[in-house]
Order: sequence, then structure tokens, then C-alpha cells
Amino acid sequence: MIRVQTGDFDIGKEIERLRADRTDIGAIVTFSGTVRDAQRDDGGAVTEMTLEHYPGMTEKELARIEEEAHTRWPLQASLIVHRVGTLRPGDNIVLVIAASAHREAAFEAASFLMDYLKTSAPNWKRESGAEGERWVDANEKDYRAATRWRED
Amino acid sequence: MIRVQTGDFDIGKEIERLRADRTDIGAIVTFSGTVRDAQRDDGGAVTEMTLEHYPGMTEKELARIEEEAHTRWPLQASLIVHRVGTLRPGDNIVLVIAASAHREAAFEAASFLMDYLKTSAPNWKRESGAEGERWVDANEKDYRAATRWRED
Amino acid sequence: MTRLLYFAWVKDKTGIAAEDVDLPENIDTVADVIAWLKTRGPQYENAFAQSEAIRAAIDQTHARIDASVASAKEIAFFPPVTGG
Amino acid sequence: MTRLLYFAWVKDKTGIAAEDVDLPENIDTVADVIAWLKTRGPQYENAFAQSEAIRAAIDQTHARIDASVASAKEIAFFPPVTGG
Repeated sequence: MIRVQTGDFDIGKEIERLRADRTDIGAIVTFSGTVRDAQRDDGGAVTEMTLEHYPGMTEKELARIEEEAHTRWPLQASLIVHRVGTLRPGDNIVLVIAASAHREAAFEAASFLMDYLKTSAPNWKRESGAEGERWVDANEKDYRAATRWRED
Repeated sequence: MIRVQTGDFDIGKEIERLRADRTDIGAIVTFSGTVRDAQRDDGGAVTEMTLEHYPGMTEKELARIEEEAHTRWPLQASLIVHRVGTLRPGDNIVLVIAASAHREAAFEAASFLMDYLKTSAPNWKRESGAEGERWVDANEKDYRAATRWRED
Repeated sequence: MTRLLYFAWVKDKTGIAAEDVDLPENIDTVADVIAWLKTRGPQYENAFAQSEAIRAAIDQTHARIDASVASAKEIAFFPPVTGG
Repeated sequence: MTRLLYFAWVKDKTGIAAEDVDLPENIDTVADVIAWLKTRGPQYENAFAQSEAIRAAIDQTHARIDASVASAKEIAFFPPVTGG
């Protein structure tokens, strides 16, 4: 399941919803990304962040990534929630949940989902701080991280 | 922080407590392990599971593992909660949380904490099902998983 | 008619978020669209000056610079993504 | 006086969870304790029959079979752990 929304999410409730009354899940890994106040490369403090996205394509990309995770790992359930709009330090940005019978699959799938989301979901961060506003530069490290899942 | 308890835990609340009013955390990974109804190797259904532990040593081992994670990764906060006593399919058994500025450290630390906990925390599972009761055998895979963190 | 979309600093530089255009007949690829856009005024020239920093999507799917735009209804231009 | 603790199926087989003993003078290591315990009756013999399946802790720290028990106050015996 994927969702793009402006509002916050409640990790505990999302896990509960995903587990429902199932008793075949043994391992649940969640990743939540939050806005840091020292996000800027230049060390300047971030007071606000705006996430722009490509409506329609974001949903398509997240669904495609989630589907790929299910073909690679035996997942019983998964969830991707991405927030857009204006956020502040401490706010949640993104949530990924992967549930499986065993922990290895859950850990790997959650990590894969984040690496792929970071490099393919059409979202762009704009930071505001004392030094003004600016679009965040893409992180080379994120692109390297994504390559480790390549299947040749 | 570590805790050994008979009662359940609330993942959402634990994350909130750990984050408090901090704005320097960028990535939070949680692992929660739950009792599966088909846990037994022989395929028999599990109706109940009892976790025996070594009081005192469990706490010491969990604290030692957590400390080691902090020496290996730049973690801003972490939590291990292990339940003991009688549990049923669908119940939570264990919770691990790792918080860091970046996701790689949070993912690796959470995975490390689970691998080490699985092979060093003095806890033993006893399963009950239609076929009677039995102590769960140690899983060779868990011991292999733990060796990947060895530093030579 | 093809719908063109611009995001993040590409949008800031073109000054518009979206427009509907009739692509010239000799245009085959994403690279051709970019080359043509750069002839349409200084704001486009500026937005696409460093074309290696531009990513594109055709009908909401990531596309390479040499991908065909023959049947494209919607072409989007944006910087490398930075979400998550 | 040394406190001995047994857990999981080791406890089921010895029939007791804990006991206080005076270890004989010639005992140096965990292996020596196991060898001595096996002389104390059939339930101990049974519990420690497959000594490679037994793990030990000295004063609540994992210990190898050749670890010294010289200053041990508490020695625990149990199967490989299966928590988490």
C-alpha cells in the first residue's frame, strides 16, 4: 500500500492496521525519516522544508517500487507513506514498513524501499533557513546505495 | 535503554519517547518480532509460547549489546525491549529501535542489535501446540547472521 | 499537443509549471525536446544550460535522454530527486 | 559456596532451577564442574549427557567451557539461547 499526503502519520497505528488480526507475520521493520534542523551541507540551520512532488508520478513510482520489493522478498505486507508540503524540524517525512515471516527479508526489503524511493520518487526538497531558501542537492551517496540492489 | 517486561509495548509511544523534542534525528528504524502461529519446524500450529529468561543476566547482556552498537554506529538513541512470560500468536516478543542522523547507521544498528540479541540474550522459547510442548531449538541461521558483524 | 511539466529549480528557471506545446516534426527524443526548448528564450536557455543535471519522465515514467517522445502525451523535466 | 543455576531443558532434566554447592577443591574450569555434576546422579548425567549442547555463564557473563571458575559466585548452565 502506498500513500502521498500532507498530514502526519502515526507509526504505531500504521503497524496495527498492517498486522490486523494476522498471526503469520514474525518480523516487522519500519523506517521513518524526519526533518533535521542541521540538514544543510553548509551547516546552516533549517527552519522549514517544503517537499514538492509530481502528482500522479509519485504514486506510480512508489507503487512500482513496492511491487518490486514483493517480487524480491517474501513479504506479507508493506506500506510506503510520503508526506509533501511544508514541514519543520522534527516532523516526519516518510514511512516505510515491511512485514515478513523472518527478519532478514523485512530488514532488506525496508532498506531497499528506502534506497529506491530516495532515487526514483519524484520529490524535491526546498530548505528555508537564516541563509535563505534553496533546493537541496541530490546526494551521490543515495545513488550509490541504490546500485547495491542491482541484479545483473 | 533496555527493558525486560511481561507486558506488551506500544511501538508508536516508544518512538515518541525516544524522539522527545529532538530535531537532530533523521532516521529511525524499528524492528518488532511477533509470535507466529506456524513457528514450529514440524509445521504444527503454535497455540502458546513461553519465554523463560535468566533474570539479571538478560538485562546485562542487552545493555552490553546496546553499548556495543553505540561504539560501532553514530546513534543518537536506541531501545531494546524484550518480553518474557506467556505469549500467543500475534503477540509482540521483542522491540529494537535505532535512531541516527542517517538511515544507513539506523538500519545497520537495528539489524546488528537483533542478530546479537538472538544469539546472546539468555532467553529460551517453549512452544505449546496440539502436538504438546517443547523447547525451541537454536537456529543455525541466527548464529551465521551474527558472525557477519565480527571485527577481525 | 504535448504537455510539458517543470519541477523544482527547473520550474523556477522556466518561470512556469506547465504548458501545452506542439512539438516540431523533426523531434524524436528527450534530447531533441531539450534542444528545441533552449531556442525558445533566455529563461529556457538558462533552465536547460546544464542538461546533464536534468532528468526527464515521459508519461510519468523515468526516461533517458535518448528515449523516444513519439507517442508522449506528457513530458516532465526536473533535477535529480531528493525526497525521502 | 557457589550458586548453580539451570535453565530451559537443562532445568527440566536436573529437576531443579538452582542450588548452592561446595565445589570440590580440584575443580578449575566450567568443564570440570560439568564432569563433577555428572557424578551426582542420573538426572545430572542425563542433563549433561550432550555437553556440546550446553552453554554456561559465570557471574552472568557468557563463559567458555575452559573458563576458570576460581572466583565464581554464580554458574549457570543452559541450552543455546532462542529468544528474540
